[in-house]
Amino acid sequence: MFISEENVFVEITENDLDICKCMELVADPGAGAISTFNGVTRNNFQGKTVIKLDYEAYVPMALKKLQELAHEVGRRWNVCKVAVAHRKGIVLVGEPSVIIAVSSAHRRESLEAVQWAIDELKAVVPIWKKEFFEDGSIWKENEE
Amino acid sequence: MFISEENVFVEITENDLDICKCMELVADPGAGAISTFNGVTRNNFQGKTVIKLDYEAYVPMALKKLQELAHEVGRRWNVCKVAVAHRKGIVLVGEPSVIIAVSSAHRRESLEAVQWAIDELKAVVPIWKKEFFEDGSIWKENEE
Amino acid sequence: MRIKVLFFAKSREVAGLSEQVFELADGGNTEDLLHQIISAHPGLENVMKSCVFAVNQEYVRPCDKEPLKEGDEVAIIPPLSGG
Amino acid sequence: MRIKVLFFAKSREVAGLSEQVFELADGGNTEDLLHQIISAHPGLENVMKSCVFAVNQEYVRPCDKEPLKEGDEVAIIPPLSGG
Repeated sequence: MFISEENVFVEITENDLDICKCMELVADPGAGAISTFNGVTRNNFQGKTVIKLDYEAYVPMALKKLQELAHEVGRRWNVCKVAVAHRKGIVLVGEPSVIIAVSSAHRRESLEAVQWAIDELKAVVPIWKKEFFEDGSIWKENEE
Repeated sequence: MFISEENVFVEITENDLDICKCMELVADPGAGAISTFNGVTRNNFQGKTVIKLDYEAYVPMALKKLQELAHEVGRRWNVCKVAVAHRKGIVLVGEPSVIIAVSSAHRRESLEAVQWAIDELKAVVPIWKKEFFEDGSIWKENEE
Repeated sequence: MRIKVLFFAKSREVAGLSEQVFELADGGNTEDLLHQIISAHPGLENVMKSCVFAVNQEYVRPCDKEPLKEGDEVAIIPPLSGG
Repeated sequence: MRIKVLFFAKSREVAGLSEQVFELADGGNTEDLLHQIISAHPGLENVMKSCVFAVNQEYVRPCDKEPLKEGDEVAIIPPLSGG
């Protein structure tokens, strides 16, 4: 369930994320471009085989930070709408854990905004993932 | 119908483009990121109200250039898969005319590749759009 | 030699057709073809200033005097507006 | 004053609980709270080196000695790994 205010939509959910839903949310007759970033669970990390990831969130603060982040996109770029959805709980290989969608009149803004947004999300939103390797599991810090 | 070779999928079609289809095509267990760019019909251009766009393509050459472009992405960035779909014919406001999807292990490559790919597409793929304004129609050159 | 010419976008609108075969003397090149196209469709003179050719699906500027051969397909390519 | 402390990720695993109320003398700050948390959960000493606090959902470094008040919610925030 997305929290929506003006042109910002944010969500943290246990359910599968839906790219089409995010695209619909940011659709705008004045938009000529919609860029999206989808973080998906990869089957390997540092040479070890990953089976699944388990995401934990400090939900109230994470939602607040997602909204702040989405509003900041609107301040930095001339965009139409911003949607950010993040998964909680188990995310299997190939499934999306985060989807960021940004619409804008011209392509440059949405392409740049999406790039900034995922970097900012990883830096400020209180969410953690636990990687389940074939040989046991560890918490992973954001070395990226 | 996509033409596929190794990790490259290209399509020029009269049918609606499907973001989910493109996402499925570039899905890869080794991919941690999927970035997409969607060009959609905007309701205005230079202050005039646009009703629809009509796309024309030199199809055989356009497909060839799309494949070349997608392979070039693979040469320039460490990506998993690339899908590019372009519409032919009438595209109404809000509908996508082009979708580019790129998957990669880490986000940087797919985000940069998608940006390069749409710029390259506009420069080399023999496709033209005719803008139907409320007050009559003109061909539009790529001033962007 | 026979050269198949394809007209796209603006050039098709002005010429009023999408395909036409031109007869070119052997040893002819893209510039010769350009002149023949304009003499057949005077309205294209202006349009062609912003067009290039695609000879067998490879871009060529007419003024490059690229040699042509029997059966070549040459497309008139107005400025692109895809994406 | 009572401070509600939330444990996340690594800190929850080491402490073995996700929430605990700490009693802090009036005028206490985030550094005082840090010491109480570590004395209650010695295993956290190392973990806390790479953690920050979120006081009422705003990031604070414990060493900033941010003053606390009755009913504040303080979350232990290990290095993030969202996205």
